[in-house]
Amino acid sequence: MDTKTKGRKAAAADGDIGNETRLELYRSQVELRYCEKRAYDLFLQNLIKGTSHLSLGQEAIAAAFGVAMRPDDWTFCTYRGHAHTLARGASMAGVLGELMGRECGLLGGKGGSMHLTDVEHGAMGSYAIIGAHLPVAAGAAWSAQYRGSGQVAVCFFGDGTTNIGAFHEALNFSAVWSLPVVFVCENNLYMEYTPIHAVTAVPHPAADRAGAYGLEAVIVDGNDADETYRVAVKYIDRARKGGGPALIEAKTYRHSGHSRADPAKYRPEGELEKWLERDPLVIYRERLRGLGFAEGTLKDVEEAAMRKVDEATATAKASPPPSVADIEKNVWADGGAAWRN
Amino acid sequence: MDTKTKGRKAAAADGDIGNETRLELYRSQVELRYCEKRAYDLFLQNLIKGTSHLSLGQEAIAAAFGVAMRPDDWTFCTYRGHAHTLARGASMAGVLGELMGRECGLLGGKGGSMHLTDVEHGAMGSYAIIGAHLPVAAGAAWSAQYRGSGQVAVCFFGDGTTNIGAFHEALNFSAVWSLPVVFVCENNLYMEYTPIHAVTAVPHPAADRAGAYGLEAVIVDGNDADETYRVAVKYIDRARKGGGPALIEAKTYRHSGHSRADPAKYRPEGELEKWLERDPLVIYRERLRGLGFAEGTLKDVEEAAMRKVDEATATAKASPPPSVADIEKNVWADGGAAWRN
Amino acid sequence: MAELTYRDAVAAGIAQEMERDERVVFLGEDVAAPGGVFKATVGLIEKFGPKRVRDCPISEQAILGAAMGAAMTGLRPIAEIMFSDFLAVCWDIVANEIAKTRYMTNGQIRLPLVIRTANGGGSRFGAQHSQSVENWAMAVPGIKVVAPAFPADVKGLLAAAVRDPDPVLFFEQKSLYATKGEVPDGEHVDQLGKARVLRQGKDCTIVALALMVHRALAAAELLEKEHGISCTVVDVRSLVPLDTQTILSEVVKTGRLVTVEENPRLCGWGAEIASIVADECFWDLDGPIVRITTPHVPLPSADQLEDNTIPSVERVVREIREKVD
Amino acid sequence: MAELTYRDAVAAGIAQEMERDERVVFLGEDVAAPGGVFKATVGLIEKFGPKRVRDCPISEQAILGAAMGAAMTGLRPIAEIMFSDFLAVCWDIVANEIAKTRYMTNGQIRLPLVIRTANGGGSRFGAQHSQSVENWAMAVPGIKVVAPAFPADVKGLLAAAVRDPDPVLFFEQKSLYATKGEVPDGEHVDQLGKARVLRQGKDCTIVALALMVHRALAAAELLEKEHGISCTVVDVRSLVPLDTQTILSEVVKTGRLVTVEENPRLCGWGAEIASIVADECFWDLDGPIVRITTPHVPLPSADQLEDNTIPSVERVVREIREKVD
Ligand SMILES: Cc1ncc(C[n+]2csc(CCOP(=O)(O)OP(=O)(O)O)c2C)c(N)n1
Ligand SMILES: Cc1ncc(C[n+]2csc(CCOP(=O)(O)OP(=O)(O)O)c2C)c(N)n1
Ligand SMILES: [Mg+2]
Ligand SMILES: [Mg+2]
Repeated sequence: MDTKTKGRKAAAADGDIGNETRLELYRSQVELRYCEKRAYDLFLQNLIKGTSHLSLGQEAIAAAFGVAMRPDDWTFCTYRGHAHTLARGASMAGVLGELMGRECGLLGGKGGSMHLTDVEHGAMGSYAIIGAHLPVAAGAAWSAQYRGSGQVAVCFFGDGTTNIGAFHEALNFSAVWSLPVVFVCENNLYMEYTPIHAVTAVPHPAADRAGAYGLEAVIVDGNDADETYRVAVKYIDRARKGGGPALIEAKTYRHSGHSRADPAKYRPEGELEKWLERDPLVIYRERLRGLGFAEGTLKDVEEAAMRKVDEATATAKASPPPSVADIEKNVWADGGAAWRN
Repeated sequence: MDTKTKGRKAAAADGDIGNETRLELYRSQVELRYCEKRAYDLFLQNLIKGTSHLSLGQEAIAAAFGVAMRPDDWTFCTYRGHAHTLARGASMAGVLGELMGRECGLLGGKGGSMHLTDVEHGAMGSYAIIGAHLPVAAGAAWSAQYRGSGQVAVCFFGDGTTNIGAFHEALNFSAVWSLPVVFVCENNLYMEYTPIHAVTAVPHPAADRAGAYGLEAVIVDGNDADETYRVAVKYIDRARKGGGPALIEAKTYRHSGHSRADPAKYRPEGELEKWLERDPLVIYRERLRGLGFAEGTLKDVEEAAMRKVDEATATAKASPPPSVADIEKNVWADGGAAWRN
Repeated sequence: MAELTYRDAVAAGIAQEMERDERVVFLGEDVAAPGGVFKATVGLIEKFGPKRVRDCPISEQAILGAAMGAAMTGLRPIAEIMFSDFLAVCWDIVANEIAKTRYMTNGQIRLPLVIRTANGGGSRFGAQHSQSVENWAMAVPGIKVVAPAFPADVKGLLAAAVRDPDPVLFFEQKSLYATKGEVPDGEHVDQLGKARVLRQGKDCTIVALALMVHRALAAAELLEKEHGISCTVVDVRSLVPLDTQTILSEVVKTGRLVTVEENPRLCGWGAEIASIVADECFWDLDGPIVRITTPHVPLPSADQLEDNTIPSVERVVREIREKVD
Repeated sequence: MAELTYRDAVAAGIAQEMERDERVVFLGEDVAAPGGVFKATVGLIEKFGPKRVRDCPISEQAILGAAMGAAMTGLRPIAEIMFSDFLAVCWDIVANEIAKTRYMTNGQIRLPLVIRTANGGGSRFGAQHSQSVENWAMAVPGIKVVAPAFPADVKGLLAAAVRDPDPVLFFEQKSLYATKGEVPDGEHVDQLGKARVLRQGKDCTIVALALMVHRALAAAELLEKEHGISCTVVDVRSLVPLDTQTILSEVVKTGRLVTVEENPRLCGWGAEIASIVADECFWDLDGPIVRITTPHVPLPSADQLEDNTIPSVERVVREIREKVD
């Protein structure tokens, strides 16, 4: 199923999602999960240096939006952006290669895990300073509006991000200009190690702020790919038609720590276990089985995903480190880094 | 009436405001008005260089809070801060002297019209970068809370300020820490020359955002000193007792342009005239007359205010320019500016 | 050649580029209907309409973020930050996002955008509305930095900045807005990264920027006439890229370097140039390198204080007489 | 003398000051219950309780604004900005408010506060989590700037910063957190504004800061042993106030200056020192001033790239061998 079709399907998915889309949602979630798990293994083997922020447990959101978006729509995401970047169709070897600091990395090793970008697939960057990419997404949406291209910008961020100034500025700006941008807050209950409720004046950090920008409050179960997909289609479509921005709060949970260094000991006992019961992949697999999808069909998807991850891993491992000569490349559009003549 | 009494009166003013307080409110408004007008005349005489932002038409708010606050409470305000600073009891010669760049200026000529400060009277600074002082006011409130001093920080700003990031951060921060700070948005319908509705997603730029911080929406007629005074007393008192922050939107209008350079041609025809009918001083004078205040009493207030302004003007005019040696003073607490040994 | 003010040259430069390229859009606070607080963009809304010339809320992060997002998706925005001091409220978007994104994405994202801003002192506005912060920008890899001194350069360098494929921070000195100068008729596009030698001398090379260029020129005249000291004056014009060729070759000719900077002393652009000269022209120098800067203090507001803080013509004359002979 | 890590010296310094002064409070993101993302503040919440050690929302402007408001009303806050790169999101509070308020109010407001932040590269975090931005701070009048290289200095200078009546920006190099060193037992308070000569040589004076001090020392050792070049190494420790006396007198002794800076080249603190030396020690210099810096690029992430971008021991050795003899 090529991405063009995806877009058209999505727009039509007001009622029943349809089995083809369902399988696509499952495939995407499985790929994101397997790839993140592989990233974790590669850490343990010390093949990934630096930091890394996994989305284990949050895959349904990236998958749902990935399937719902038109190929020429734009994604803006955070340092926790492996899933969102992959969900747009970025090369898995490019992602793993970047995490490993290899030449084949999406960014040639220059950016690292926090800055995954694949412009060709509409993944317009991962931003590691909290809040910064919200206004940038608004700007892309402005460009779509200006050119009448019908493109939509989708911007992912966490619950903790709702307390920084740039969030406020971007939301007001987008609302006033009626920009085609969908802001998606993935509320996983924590900023880094601090529970979001301890630092936020309202229970729903995004939804309870929507009214401040004249927007409706939208809350969705971010562990349910179908529900999230429906919401994604609805608000992307609305934005595309000139209906302006949306602010969606997707409730979810990260299974691992904030980043590589974090054992997540701050979680109350039983919390993880409770959420593991609501693992989006488990839920979705059961649902598909209930809807009559054959065990073999799902197994095929899973095996294909695993092969893809294995191949990507092999490619990335085989790739050399980037050349030292690259250091002074690509500061400027002329390809160089010269600041003097 | 000394400032100590003021404080106690204010706290008790839940029901009737009382004639003494009313007269105080009138006196304050008249002084603020006359002083601002004098500042304008001094411009025209080219005795004030640089810029200046008058609060003509907005005096009721500064006066109401000035009367309602305890002497040890703190005021934080903007470049449009002459009235707020005077309303705390700062020397008028100090204010006019600062505008004129004289030695007797509150800041010895270092700050200028946009940075009036009088720590002795709790006027903790005028800030000229939009939004910056909201978190600072929160910090003062934190210090009061920490020390259990019962002090309250009052922070004034304009409608346009509600769209900048620092507004959002300060409001959330203050709400989460339940700080004794009262944020007062003076909605005078314009940022500089742009109508606030053209750049804001909601009709009430402050009140419609209160919910985003778990606060109640409070709107008050900022041209009515009594109404504003009642609201001031209520929320200052609540903050003092540990009830946390408030966000108040006071509706008002500036009679002159944004700053010295602005002829305010962007106003729709008739708008100024409509608001002049609601001039806070005219309203208040009529009300006092209706309540039985003698014409002579009010005249006395007015004449005393004019004398005060005249004396302050004379003092400021007689003051020399600051000494050039001051340039390298007071960067550091040791009184100097040395960055090397 | 028409005579234009520095202020009008801004609008002329923007208009020239908006006319030739639909992708050029302009946004900022009070820039459209009001024509800008310095009246530097008067007439643009009438000419290009509210779709291309847009007033914004007081949201500098949103303004520059929007410019960035638009630039990466095919537009060529010009964003105004009213006073350069306000760059501090959106410094993350400038220094961490706009400047770094091309490099971090290994060239995938390009950001052809211009940030215009009113820089510098002289208007008695006080320390939060008068700073010279071109050195803040120069310190950040990934953004070009331009600061014109004359109306012709305003128009020509602004046009060049708009056509440049990289982000450019364009500093307009606010005390210069009312000054006048000849500007070439018709399309005028200059080149980034070229300094200009305004005057040749034998004793000393004065390197200056923006408002300080005017003071350096006046000082050089006085030094020549009244004290027999003959100075070269170089207008740097562009800090990034920096025309080290011109600067170094002019220093070599006179054997002395004096920088005249409006910024507070520490880490000013003059320090950078001094360090380059002290390395690469060491053997050509006949005496110490002198930096004339604002003392390292926030800028005071009162006229008497402000005038004695920013380097004046008299101070330049005095310091050169004392230190260069 | 106990051996402490650079990381533990942070907590020790804060604890020492919190114990002796009730007015000292500490706030930041993930600093209290979690003990900081670099684990540099572990144990403080247990010792001083949640009233004095506070976790904040992701609101850097609010954090520093709160510190400022608290400082002007009698507290002595220590605020953490997790990574120095994030200073960009609250740069207005640092550069326009905290740094300028004392001066603008002619001394009415004093701001005894400390901003601690993890600075610098070496952790493969990429360009938005690895910058060395002490030169950003140095460029702003009104704020003191400290950057220790050793655990003892971390504790002693942090204590001095807390007791200082002026605002201090305290840069901790994040690659040094795990390093160990002797720290004096009992109360330890150092003095701001004093450089330290770590090694005396005859041929060349190397001036370095933070992580680069360690590399300069290692390079000096190699240069001495393997190439017969004898170097003085000065640890600047404090950029504002700057101990020019020590620096100038050490440069005079060797006749050569080499700065080793982790920051990208343009407008680094080394440029400032170079410009001072090129003015005040001109006649004492025996050869060009050399600056060794990170090339003027955002910092790349991959280990191979990062290691070859930040000045290494080998590069310091190589450049000194080539340029100083
Ligand atoms: C301006 C800024 N402040 C702090 C950080 C450090 N930081 C990185 S991730 C993070 C927590 C973000 O929480 P949230 O938005 O909920 O996203 P999540 O990590 O849960 O996906 C913090 C504080 C940062 N990157 N940028
Ligand atoms: C960060 C920042 N952006 C822009 C400005 C320029 N500016 C000064 S006053 C002002 C309008 C403020 O409007 P509002 O908050 O409504 O206050 P008012 O002037 O109406 O009292 C603007 C945009 C500034 N000082 N700071
Ligand atoms: Mg989160
Ligand atoms: Mg207003």
